[in-house]
Amino acid sequence: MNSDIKLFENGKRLDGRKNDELRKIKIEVGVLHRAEGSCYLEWGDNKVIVAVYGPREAIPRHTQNPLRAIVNAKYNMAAFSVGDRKRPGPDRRSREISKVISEALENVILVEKFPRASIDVNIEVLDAEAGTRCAGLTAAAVALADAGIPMKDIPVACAAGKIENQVVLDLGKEEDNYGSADLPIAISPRTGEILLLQMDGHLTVEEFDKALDLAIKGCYIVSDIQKKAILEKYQPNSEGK
Amino acid sequence: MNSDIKLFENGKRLDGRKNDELRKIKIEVGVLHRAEGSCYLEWGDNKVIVAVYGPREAIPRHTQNPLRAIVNAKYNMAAFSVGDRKRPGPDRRSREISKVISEALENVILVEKFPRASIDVNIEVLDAEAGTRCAGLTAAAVALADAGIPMKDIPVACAAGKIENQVVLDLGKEEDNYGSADLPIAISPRTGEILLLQMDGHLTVEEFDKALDLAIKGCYIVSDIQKKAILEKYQPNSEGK
Amino acid sequence: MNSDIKLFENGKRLDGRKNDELRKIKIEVGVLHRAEGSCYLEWGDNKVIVAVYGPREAIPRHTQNPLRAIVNAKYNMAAFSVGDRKRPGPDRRSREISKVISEALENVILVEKFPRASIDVNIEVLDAEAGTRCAGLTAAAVALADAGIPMKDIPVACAAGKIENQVVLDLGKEEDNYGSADLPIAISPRTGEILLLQMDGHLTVEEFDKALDLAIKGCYIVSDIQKKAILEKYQPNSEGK
Amino acid sequence: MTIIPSIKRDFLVKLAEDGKRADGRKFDEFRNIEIEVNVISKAEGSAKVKIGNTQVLAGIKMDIGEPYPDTPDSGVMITAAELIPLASPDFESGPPRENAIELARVVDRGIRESEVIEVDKLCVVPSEKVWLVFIDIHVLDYDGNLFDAASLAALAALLTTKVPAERFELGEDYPLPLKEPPISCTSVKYNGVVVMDPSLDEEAIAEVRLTIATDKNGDIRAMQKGLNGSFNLDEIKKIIKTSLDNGRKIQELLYKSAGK
Amino acid sequence: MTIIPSIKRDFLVKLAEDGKRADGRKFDEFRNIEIEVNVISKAEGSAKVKIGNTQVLAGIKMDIGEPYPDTPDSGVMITAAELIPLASPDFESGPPRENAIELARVVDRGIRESEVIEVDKLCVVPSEKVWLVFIDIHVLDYDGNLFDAASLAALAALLTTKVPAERFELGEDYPLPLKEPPISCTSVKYNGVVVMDPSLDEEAIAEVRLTIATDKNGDIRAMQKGLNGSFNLDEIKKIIKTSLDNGRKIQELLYKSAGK
Amino acid sequence: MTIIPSIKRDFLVKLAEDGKRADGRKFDEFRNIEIEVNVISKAEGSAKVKIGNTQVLAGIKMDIGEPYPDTPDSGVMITAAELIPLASPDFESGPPRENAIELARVVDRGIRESEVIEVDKLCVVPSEKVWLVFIDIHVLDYDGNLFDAASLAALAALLTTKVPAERFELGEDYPLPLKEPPISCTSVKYNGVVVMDPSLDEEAIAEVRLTIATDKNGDIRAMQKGLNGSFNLDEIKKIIKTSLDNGRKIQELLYKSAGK
Repeated sequence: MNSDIKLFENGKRLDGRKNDELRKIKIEVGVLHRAEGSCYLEWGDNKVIVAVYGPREAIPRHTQNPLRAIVNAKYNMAAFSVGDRKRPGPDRRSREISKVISEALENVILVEKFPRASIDVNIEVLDAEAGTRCAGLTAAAVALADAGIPMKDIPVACAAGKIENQVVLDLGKEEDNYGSADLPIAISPRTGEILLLQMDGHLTVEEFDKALDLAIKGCYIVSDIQKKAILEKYQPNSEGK
Repeated sequence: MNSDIKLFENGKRLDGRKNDELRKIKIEVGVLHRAEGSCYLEWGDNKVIVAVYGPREAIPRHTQNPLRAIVNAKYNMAAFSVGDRKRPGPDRRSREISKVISEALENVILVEKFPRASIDVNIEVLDAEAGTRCAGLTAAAVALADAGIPMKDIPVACAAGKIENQVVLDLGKEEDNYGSADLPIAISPRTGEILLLQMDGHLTVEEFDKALDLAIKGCYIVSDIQKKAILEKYQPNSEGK
Repeated sequence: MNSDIKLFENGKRLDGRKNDELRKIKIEVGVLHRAEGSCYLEWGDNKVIVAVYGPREAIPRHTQNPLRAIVNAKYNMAAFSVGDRKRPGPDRRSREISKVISEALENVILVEKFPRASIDVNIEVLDAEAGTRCAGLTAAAVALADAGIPMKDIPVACAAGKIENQVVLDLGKEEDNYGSADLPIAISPRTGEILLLQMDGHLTVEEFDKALDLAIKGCYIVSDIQKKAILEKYQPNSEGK
Repeated sequence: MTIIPSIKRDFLVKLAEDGKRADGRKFDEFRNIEIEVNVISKAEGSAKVKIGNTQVLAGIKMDIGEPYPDTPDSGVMITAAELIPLASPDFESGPPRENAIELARVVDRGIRESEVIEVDKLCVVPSEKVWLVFIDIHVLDYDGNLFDAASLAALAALLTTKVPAERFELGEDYPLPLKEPPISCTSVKYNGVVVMDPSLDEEAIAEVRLTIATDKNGDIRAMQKGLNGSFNLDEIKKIIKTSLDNGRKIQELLYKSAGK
Repeated sequence: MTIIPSIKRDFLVKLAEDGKRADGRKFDEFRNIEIEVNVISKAEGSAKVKIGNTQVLAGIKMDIGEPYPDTPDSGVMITAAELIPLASPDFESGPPRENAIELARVVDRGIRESEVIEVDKLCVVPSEKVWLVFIDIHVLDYDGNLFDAASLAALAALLTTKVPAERFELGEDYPLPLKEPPISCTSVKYNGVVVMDPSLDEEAIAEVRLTIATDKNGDIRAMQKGLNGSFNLDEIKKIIKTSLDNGRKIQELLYKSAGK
Repeated sequence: MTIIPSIKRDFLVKLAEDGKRADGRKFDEFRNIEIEVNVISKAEGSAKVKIGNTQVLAGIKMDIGEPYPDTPDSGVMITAAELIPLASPDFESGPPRENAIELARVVDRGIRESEVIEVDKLCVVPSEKVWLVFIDIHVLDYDGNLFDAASLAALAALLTTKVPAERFELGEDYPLPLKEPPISCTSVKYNGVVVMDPSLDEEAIAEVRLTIATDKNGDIRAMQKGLNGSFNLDEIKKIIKTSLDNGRKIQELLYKSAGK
C-alpha cells in the first residue's frame, strides 16, 4: 500500500472508469465440445474458462454423500496467467478459493436430487488481472446452467473496494495492489442472499456498508450479462443469429 | 564431539547434577478434553504432550490385523520445538522413532483383545532438549493408562550415556551434543524386560554394562513418578486435592 | 552436438568398432533367488538387472483388467549409475521409458491367459553408458522367459544412429552425446514386426531407412545372444557345464 | 466434520428457540478465554490459548533469509497450521487438508493484511537479508472455533516475541515491532439463529459461518464467510456489532496477558 | 482411455473396410486446423490451436535463471503439460500421470532435439544468468490427437514470443531466436488400416500409434511409437510419406497464422 | 513381512528345540558371505555383498556442495536405501516406507556416529565448499538380514572409494579418508532361541531383533533393537559376545576383499 501511487487522475480511475463502473465483461456459453456445460468469460483483462461435468458417481467412493451431490469446484491458474510463471498445480490460495466457490455454488444447486454424485466445476484462469475469484464463480454459474444442472438461481459475484479513501466498484490490478481494501462477494440475485463474502484491508463500518451495497449493485449488473449470454445461446434467433 | 567443551565442573555436571541423577520430571494426566487419554510431561526442558485415541476401527482397512490391534504411535516435533525451525511433518528420524516406540508399546498392550482395531498414540514434542524419545514413550504410557487401554504393565524409558569417560544418567542437551555415547532404553518395570534399546557412540563392553544398569535404575525412578501422577488423578483425595 | 569432437579415428569408431559392430554383450539368466525370473546383462559398459514377478493379482484392484493381464515394466536408474548422482525415484524420462517398454512387452506376452493379473518387470540400471532402454528391454525379455511367462516370441532391442554423417550401429556414450541422431527400436524377431520405435535428431528419409535396416540387423544379432544365454541355463550340459 | 445424530441437532435447535445454548451462554457470548504466554523455551515467542475446551498453541521462530523479489526491503512472514491428530479423533495425519489450509490462510491474512508485523522494520541488508517470521499454529484440543483461538494464539505469541538478533550477531535482542492487532470473532448460524464462538456441537450443525476481525478503533480489518449457507444484510450488520463488542474485551485480555 | 462399446468399434472398422472414416475424411487427411496467436496477455507468447474439436493452449513465460552446469552458455527450456480435468471427463486432477508425462516429453523433445529454440543465443552472463523458457501446454478440449495439437500450439506460441528484456533491464524486447521448426503428424492403426490425425473414437480403438516430426527439407526430426501394437516396415515408410505431405501444409498454415 | 503358515513356524521351532536351524547352521553362525568390490564403473566406489541368497549393492557418489551451517569445516554424508521391487515380491515401488527408512537410518548411523568417514578431511573451502558423500544402498535380492548386508556393502564400497578430485579440478584423486569401521551383526529371537544372521523365514517368525555394531578393539559402536518382543539382560550380553566373534571374522573378510 504505497502512498506514492496515484489511483485517480482528473477524478477518474486509472483506466478511466467512474467509481461505480465495472470493467468490460464478455461471456460466451458452450465453448467446449467435451464438457457438459462450459463458459468462457473475459472480465477486464481477466480470462477464465469453465467446464462442468456431472452429476456423475463421485470418485473415490469415500467422498460420496448418500443424501446429496457434492459440488467439487477446482480453481486453477494456468502457469502463464500471471507476471512471474506460476508453478503448476494447486497452492494454498487456489485451494481456499476452490473451497469458498464450492460452498457458494452448493447453496443454489439442488444437490438433494443427486445422492452419491459429484458435480465437477473446473475453473481455469488463463489471464489474471485482479478479481479472478469473482470472474471464476460468475463463469461457473453460467457453465452450470449450460450443463442443465438444476439450480434455485444463477449466482453471481462482484467485488467492491477502497482506494485513496473512496469506495469503488470492481478493483483493477493497480487498485488491488495499492488500494486499502477489497470485498469480493457472491449473491443469489433472486433473494439477495450473500453466498460468498471475504474482506481484506481496512474499512470503517460505514465504508463497509457502502462497499457491500456497491458490490451488490455490481452483482446485479453482472447477473444481467450472464442471463443475456445464456439467452443468446438458447434463443439465438432473438438476436438475429 | 569437540574435546574443548567441558562437561564437568567441580565434579558436577553442567546443570549441577550428579552422575546418577535425573533431570526434573513433571507429569500431568488427563490434560486434553477430546482425547480418550492424555498426558503432559516435562523432563528437564523437554515438553511433550500425548493424546490416545482408540481402540477404534483401523483405517484404511488394509492396515487392519484380523487377530489383534495395531499400535500406531506418531512422534512429531512442533516446528518451534528446536533451535532452527523444523519443517512440519514427518522426517526420517521421526518416522524411525515412531516405529520403535510403537513396537515397545505393542509389547505391553493387550492387543489380542481388539482385533481389527487401531490404538493411536499421538506424541507431540513441544520443546526439545535431548531425550525426547524417552520422554515421549514415558508420557505415552501414562496417556494409555489414562485412556483405560488394558496393558500388562506401564512401560517407562530412560537413557544413560558417556561423557568425558564417565557413564552418567539422562544426558542433557550439551552432554548429548558433546558426549561420546547415548543409550536410550525402555523397560517393562514389572519384569525388567527390555522393550526399546538403541545405542550410538562408543562404549567398551564394561561401560555398556554399566550404562545399561544405570539406565534401568533411571527407568525405575521415572516409573515411580508415572505411577504417582496416575494415582493423583484417580485418587486425588489421597493427595489432599 | 559439438563439431569439435571427433567420433572417428583412422576409419574406426572411438572404441575401435566398425560401423555395423555391436558393443560386447554378456547375458546371465536366473541370477536372483527371490524373483520368478531374472537376468543380468552387460552391454558395453551398461549394466542392467531385471526381475520378473507374476502373473499375480494386480494391486491396487482398480488397475485390474478383467480380460487380460497388465504388463507393468518399471525402468529405474540406480542413483550411482550416472556421472552426477541421480536423485532416487522415477522422473519423467524413466516413466516414459517404463511406458514404451511395457507396451512393447505387452505385444508378445499372452496377456489374455491371465485376466486380472499383473506381470511385473523390474528393470534396474546399475551402470549407464548410452542405450539403457535397449539393454533393459532385451534383459526384460530374457527374464520373462526365465520366469516361464508364455510369449509369442522373445523380443529384442537395438539402436542405430548417425555420427559425422555416417549411419552406425549401437551408439556408445560419446557417440550418443555428440552424434546427430539415435534410433532405438525393438522387434519381434520371428515376424520382424516393430514393437518399439523412437527417433531423436536429424535424418534424411534415406538415412532413416538405412538406420532402421541396420538396427533390425543388430536386433537379430542380439536375439542370438539372448537365445544362447537361455539355452545355457536350461541345457547346461550342452555347454559342458 | 463430526456427524451429530439428528436428536442432538433437535436438542440444540429447541434450546435456541427458547433463546438458550447448551452450555448456558447467551447467543453473543464467548466461552471463557485463557491466554498463557512464553510457554515454549525454544521459540522466539509463544502462547497457549484456551477458549472453553479448545486449546491452541502458537510458536514463533525467526531466521535470516532472502526477501521476496518484489519487496526487497521487507521481512517475510510464513504461517502454517497443523490439525495434528492429537487434537481430535477426526483429524488425520498427512499433508494439510482443506480445513487446515483455510485455517492457516485466515490466520495469515488476518495478520498480513492488517500489517500487524511491521515487516518494513525487519530488513537487514536490502534485497539480500531480511528477518523471516514463522508462525506455527499447533491445535492441541479441538472443541470448536479454531479460527478465533488460532488467531488469538498467534497474536499473543507475536506480542511476546523477541527478535533473536544476538544469535545472528546482529546486536541485541529486541521486541518484534508490531502494530495494534485486530481481533477475530466467529459466528455461525443454524435454524435462523446466529451464535458467537460456536462450540464443537454448534459448528457441527452450522449452516453458515462468518469470521470478522475488528480493531481498537472499531474498524473492520478482515472477513471470511464459510460453509454453504447464506446470510442476509441484517444478519451481517448484527454480527459486525457483536464482533466489535467481543473484540474490545478480547483485546484487553490479550494485552493484559502479554504483560503490556 | 475411454472404453468404446464394441458396436462402435465394429462401425468404425466396417467404415474403414469401405475406405471411409466416420467424419468423412480420407485416411491421410487432417481435420480442420485453426491457429490463433497472442491470446494470453500475461504470457511472453501464446497460441490456441484447434484440430477439429481438440483445443490446446500453449503459453510461454520467460525468466532469468542459472544455466545447467554442463551447458553454461545456453538458455534452458522447460516443458510442462497438464491434462486438466476441464478438457475431458476422463482426466483427473492431481500430479501429472503417464499420459501427461509422455505428452510433455514428446513436445519437449520435438523442440529440444530439433534445436528450434536457439538456446546458445539466450545466455546473459555465462555460467550465471541465462534465459529460461517455460513452455506450458494447457489442454482445453480433448477430442483426439493431443500430440500434434500440443506440438503445434507450442510452436505457434514460440513464434510469437518476445524476450521480455525490458522487464529485466536487459535492453529492448526482441523476438525469441528460433530455427525452422519441424511439424509433428500422428497416425494410428486399427484393423490393418492406418489413419492420420485420429479422432477420439479412432484413438480409443487404435492398436498402435506413430508420431513423426518432419521439417521443410523433408527430413525426419523425431519419431515416437506408442501403444502395444506393432508396425511392419512398409507401414512405417507409408506413414513417413503422408507425414511429410501433411507437415508441409501445416507448416505453411503455422507461418501464416504467426504473421511470418 | 511375509506371512508364514504356522506349519512352517512349527517346523522351525521344532528344529530349534533340537538345537538346529533349517539350513544346518549353528545358532551363532552366519551364512556364507561374499564381497565383490568395484562393480559399478560410474560410481566413485561400489561393492556387492551376498549373505547367503541376500544380495545388496552399495554405490558411492561424490560431489561438491555446501556444508551444514553448524559444521562449516566438515564434509557431508547422505545415506539412502531403496527396497526396490526387484528384490522381493513384497516390496512395492513408491516413496521409501518405514522399513526402508529404518534400514537407511541404521546404516547411516552406523557410519556417521562411528565417524568412519573422516568428514573433517573433506572440506574444500570452509563454510562454502565441502565434499558430499552419497551412500546409496540398492537391495537386489532379499532373503533375510538386510541390515548387516547393507552395512557391509556400504563399508566395502567406502573402502574402495576414490575422491574424484580431478573431475572437480581439485588435484589428483585420492582414497576417501576412513577410520576403522565397526561391523554390524544382527540376531533375532523366536520361541526363546536367539539366532545370528536370520534367514527370511527366521525373520518372519522373529519376535525381537538386535543389531550390534562392534569394532576391532571389541568395543560397541551402535545398537538397534527392533520388533515388539523383548530381551532380558542375559540375552543381550550373550548377543554382544557372538556379535564380537562374528564381527572379527567379517572385518577380516572385508579388508581382504577390499584389497587392504
